[in-house]
Amino acid sequence: MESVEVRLGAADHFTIDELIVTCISRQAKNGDLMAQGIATPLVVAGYILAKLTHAPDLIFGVATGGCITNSWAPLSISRAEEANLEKPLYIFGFDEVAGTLMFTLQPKEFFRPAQVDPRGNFNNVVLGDYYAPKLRLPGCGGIADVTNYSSHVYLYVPRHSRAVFVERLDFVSGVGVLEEERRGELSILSPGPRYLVTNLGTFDFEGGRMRLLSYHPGVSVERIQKKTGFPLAMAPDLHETPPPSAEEVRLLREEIDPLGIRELERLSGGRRRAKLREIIEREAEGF
Amino acid sequence: MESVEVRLGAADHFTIDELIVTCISRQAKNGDLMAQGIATPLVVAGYILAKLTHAPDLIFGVATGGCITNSWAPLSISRAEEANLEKPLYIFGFDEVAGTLMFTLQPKEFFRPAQVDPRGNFNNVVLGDYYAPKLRLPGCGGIADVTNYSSHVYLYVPRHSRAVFVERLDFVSGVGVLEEERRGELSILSPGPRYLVTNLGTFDFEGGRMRLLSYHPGVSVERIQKKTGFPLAMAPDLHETPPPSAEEVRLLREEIDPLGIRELERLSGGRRRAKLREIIEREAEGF
Amino acid sequence: MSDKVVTLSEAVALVQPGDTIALGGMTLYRRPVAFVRELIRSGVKGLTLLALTAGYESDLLVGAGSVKRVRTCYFGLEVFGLAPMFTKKARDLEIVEETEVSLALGLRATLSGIGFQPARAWQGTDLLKVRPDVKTITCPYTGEQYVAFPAIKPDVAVIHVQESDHQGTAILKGNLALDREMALAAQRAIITTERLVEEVEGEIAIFGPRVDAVVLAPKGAYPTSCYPYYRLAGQEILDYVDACSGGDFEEYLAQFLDGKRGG
Amino acid sequence: MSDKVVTLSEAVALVQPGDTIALGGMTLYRRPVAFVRELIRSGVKGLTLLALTAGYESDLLVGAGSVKRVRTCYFGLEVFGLAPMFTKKARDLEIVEETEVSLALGLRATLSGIGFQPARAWQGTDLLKVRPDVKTITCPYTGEQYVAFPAIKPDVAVIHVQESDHQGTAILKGNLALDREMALAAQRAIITTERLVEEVEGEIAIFGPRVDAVVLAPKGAYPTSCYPYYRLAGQEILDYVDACSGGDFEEYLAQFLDGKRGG
Repeated sequence: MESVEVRLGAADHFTIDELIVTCISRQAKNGDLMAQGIATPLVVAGYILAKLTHAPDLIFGVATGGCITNSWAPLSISRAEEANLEKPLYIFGFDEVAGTLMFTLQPKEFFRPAQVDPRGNFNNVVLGDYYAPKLRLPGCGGIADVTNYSSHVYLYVPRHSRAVFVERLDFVSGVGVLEEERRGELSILSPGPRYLVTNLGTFDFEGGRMRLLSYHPGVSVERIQKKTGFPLAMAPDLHETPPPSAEEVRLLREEIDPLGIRELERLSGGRRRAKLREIIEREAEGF
Repeated sequence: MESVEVRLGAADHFTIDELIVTCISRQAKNGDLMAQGIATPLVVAGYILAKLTHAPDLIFGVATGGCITNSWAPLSISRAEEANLEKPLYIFGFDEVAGTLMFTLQPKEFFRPAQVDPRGNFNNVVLGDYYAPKLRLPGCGGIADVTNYSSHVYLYVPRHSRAVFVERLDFVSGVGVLEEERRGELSILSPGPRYLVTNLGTFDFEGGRMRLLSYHPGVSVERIQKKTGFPLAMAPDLHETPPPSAEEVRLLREEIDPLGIRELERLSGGRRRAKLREIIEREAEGF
Repeated sequence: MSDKVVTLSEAVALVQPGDTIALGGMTLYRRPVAFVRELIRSGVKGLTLLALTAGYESDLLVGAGSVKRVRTCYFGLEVFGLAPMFTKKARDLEIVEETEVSLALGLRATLSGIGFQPARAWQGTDLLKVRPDVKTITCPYTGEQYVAFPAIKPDVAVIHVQESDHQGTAILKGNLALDREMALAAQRAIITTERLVEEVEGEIAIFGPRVDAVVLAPKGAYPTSCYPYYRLAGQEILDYVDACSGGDFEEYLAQFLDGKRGG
Repeated sequence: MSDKVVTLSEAVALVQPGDTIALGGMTLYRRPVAFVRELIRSGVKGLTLLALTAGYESDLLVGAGSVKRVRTCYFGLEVFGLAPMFTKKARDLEIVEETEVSLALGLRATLSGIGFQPARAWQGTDLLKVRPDVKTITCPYTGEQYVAFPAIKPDVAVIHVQESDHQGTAILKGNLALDREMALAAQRAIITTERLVEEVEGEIAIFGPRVDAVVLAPKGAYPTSCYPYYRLAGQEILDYVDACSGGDFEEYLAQFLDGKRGG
């Protein structure tokens, strides 16, 4: 039903960023508490899109500023903190967040892993050998804290590749679907990640193996498998990902993210720095 | 030196309540954080007296209202909460107080025990057998939590008697000076209570035995010993307790406690209820 | 979102016989007195009463025979003296000895999703003797022995607040006590409120999504205080103490249940 | 009371070689940048850098060679990408892997006066493999295994605040991070402040009696933000990233130390 309705008003043109944002948005149910980590513009855009469409009572737990809020402002690099702190419902310290609130409130959160294995375990710490890394990553924040108990772990990967989806992680910092035989020895409550969206399709980890739920418009199943470093399971009702509606695309472009900050997550190196400079200059002009 | 100065301006007339308050006041040093439990008007009066005399920068951690404040108001039964909350420095929950703040800030606190043993252990839980008590007391609040580690435990006993000072407690809920031989088995950091003031004299627990430091004016050492259920040690410089100054008595009567709420702690039964009714009626008249 | 506003009696129906019921506020400050009146009327029995400090309303509950077990670190009327019915019935009650730490950390253990919280508390006292259910634990770093305070999970929490919206998102003005923790740790959370608003102003203390019922109860804490709306009504507390001293608890209770006393 | 206001260089003198130094704020928000400038100038080496999340100022410290060991759960520049000098020098640094829980509960253990705090965290990950110093503990009630996070005791904490009085009693506006805990857990606490006032307005976050030095440092967090006084200066962060990408860290550092950059 939902996909039919969406298709009736589907956008003629949308970017892959906009499709990812839409997929993120659709995972939020009205009244949910959604956690925002740092440097995740696609996620922030997705949450706001949900609030402006099907989930008006969405509440946000935000790291930038450190508060819970139900208000929003257009995506910004230099003004994110003040937007969050303008009308907070609750200002928290990380003692409280890490100590009790994350377990008690169990927010939904989208994490962006650097590597994912077939069971949905993931890595944000290091590429290569831990003690002599090819690339040291920033670290896992609170991922290793919550993914062992949370029922609301979601993943997104803006650049789907065999470097991300690997048979064996270099380091496990996020917990996937636990093997039955390990349940006895470990006090893990989480069922593993609920959902994964990439630039190629959407997935889950039902049965303990990454499974393709839908392929994005114009993307073949073969291409997705080829870009994944291990065999994928296929959902019985495998289908094309419903595109964003025209209204969703309009909201994103005109109201939620007029500066195009969401695009940063798919850029790297010089192109990313150039886009950053452009955004910052426009923000400095008071956009 | 101090006692000489005090004597020069000593009050001609003072009550025993006023002397106890003055003794409490003298234990506060400028800049100290002083904790106020519930139903302790003598202590509140003592802290305010210190602030108005030698310790202007005193800070109060108060249970009634649940905050830290450096302001004060005259003693009141119906208005204590609003006086504390009028200008709080910090509003705390008891999760924070009991979990971290009490250990970290180590406030000075005066407790009022129902029973005290020679080593300064004390009881606020029950008189008689625990499971078939002669009198069930309200309970120990946080006394059993902090007295095992705090270096700033102070005691006061408004009615010194052999029923209070007993060789053996009916129940230990406050920790005194630990026996050397128990140090190994228990993780106790506190040196035991620093000081005790009663309506007869002042004491410490130096060397692990209750010791008379000073006898109040008009009270003989013999009377104090007779009212104590075990032999007292005597301080080498045993002396008369310096009386309050005329200014201290004036502050108490005119500014700190014009309604005489401090007297309640030495009354019981019908006399206490009559005094309470008088105070409440005067408060209702807007005094 | 769903409107959770119900009547007092609908809210009381969330309490089952034998439940552990946590009452917010402290001793004589912001206690859910109106709720307690309706709770006694409902005739529910065998309750475990959980409170940071228990006062007037708890003494009425005990006197009315609703309570089987008490878990608090202080049960009394502060400057008004001992809680008369608790003192009288103490031998017949099951008293689970608690302190500020055991209550605060017991709730925190639940909020952290684990079975205990360690603390430097209780050692050197007789509390462990009368709480044989409470275990000690050895620190893997210092080798010291700490007390491992067990998780506390109330069935119901009842918090009287100054302002709530229709979903139970509420603020507290001063005097937080253990109310935020009780509301989050309980299976069912009930908010009684002085004012019902569309949107609360100020920092929230109670998360609406975790609340089951909201009751508009102006003066719902009286004769205990509800800062800054009204003060502790010392006269009424004193009348209660006097009634009990004269052996007239049952008469006071009847008047209380009729709304002629304490509300 | 004693006036604790000193110069930046007097405050920096409280840092000894080899100290564990905790920096307040988060990544690019309210970081003690002015203090870090003076710290690098002082030439002190062998520091253990402790931060909830480490950003611009931490990357400068690492690039300048002041840091031997890093304890944080995130070291990067958020939307600006990897922290260039941390990324470059990672193999030569001793990295003590931390998470939000291990940092928050490690500080809490110190504030509680005990050796550890238990949590449902890290299990199922490789973190325990690279932190063999971290022990597990069995819950005496549930039999479950939890991680026992060891106490963290910084030698020095440096917190940049919006307003402080002369004794270090200070407020924080939003974004509490782990600043209150760092200031209380550290042996020595240093406050750098946008404004020095006789008496702070609002709820205090830092207890003056526990503070050792107060430094007036307007724009002391720039180019990181100090809400609500100034925003994150993205241009400057980007210039830093560009400089490092072009191999010009040393030149940027020289300009930074001269006050021509980042302040």
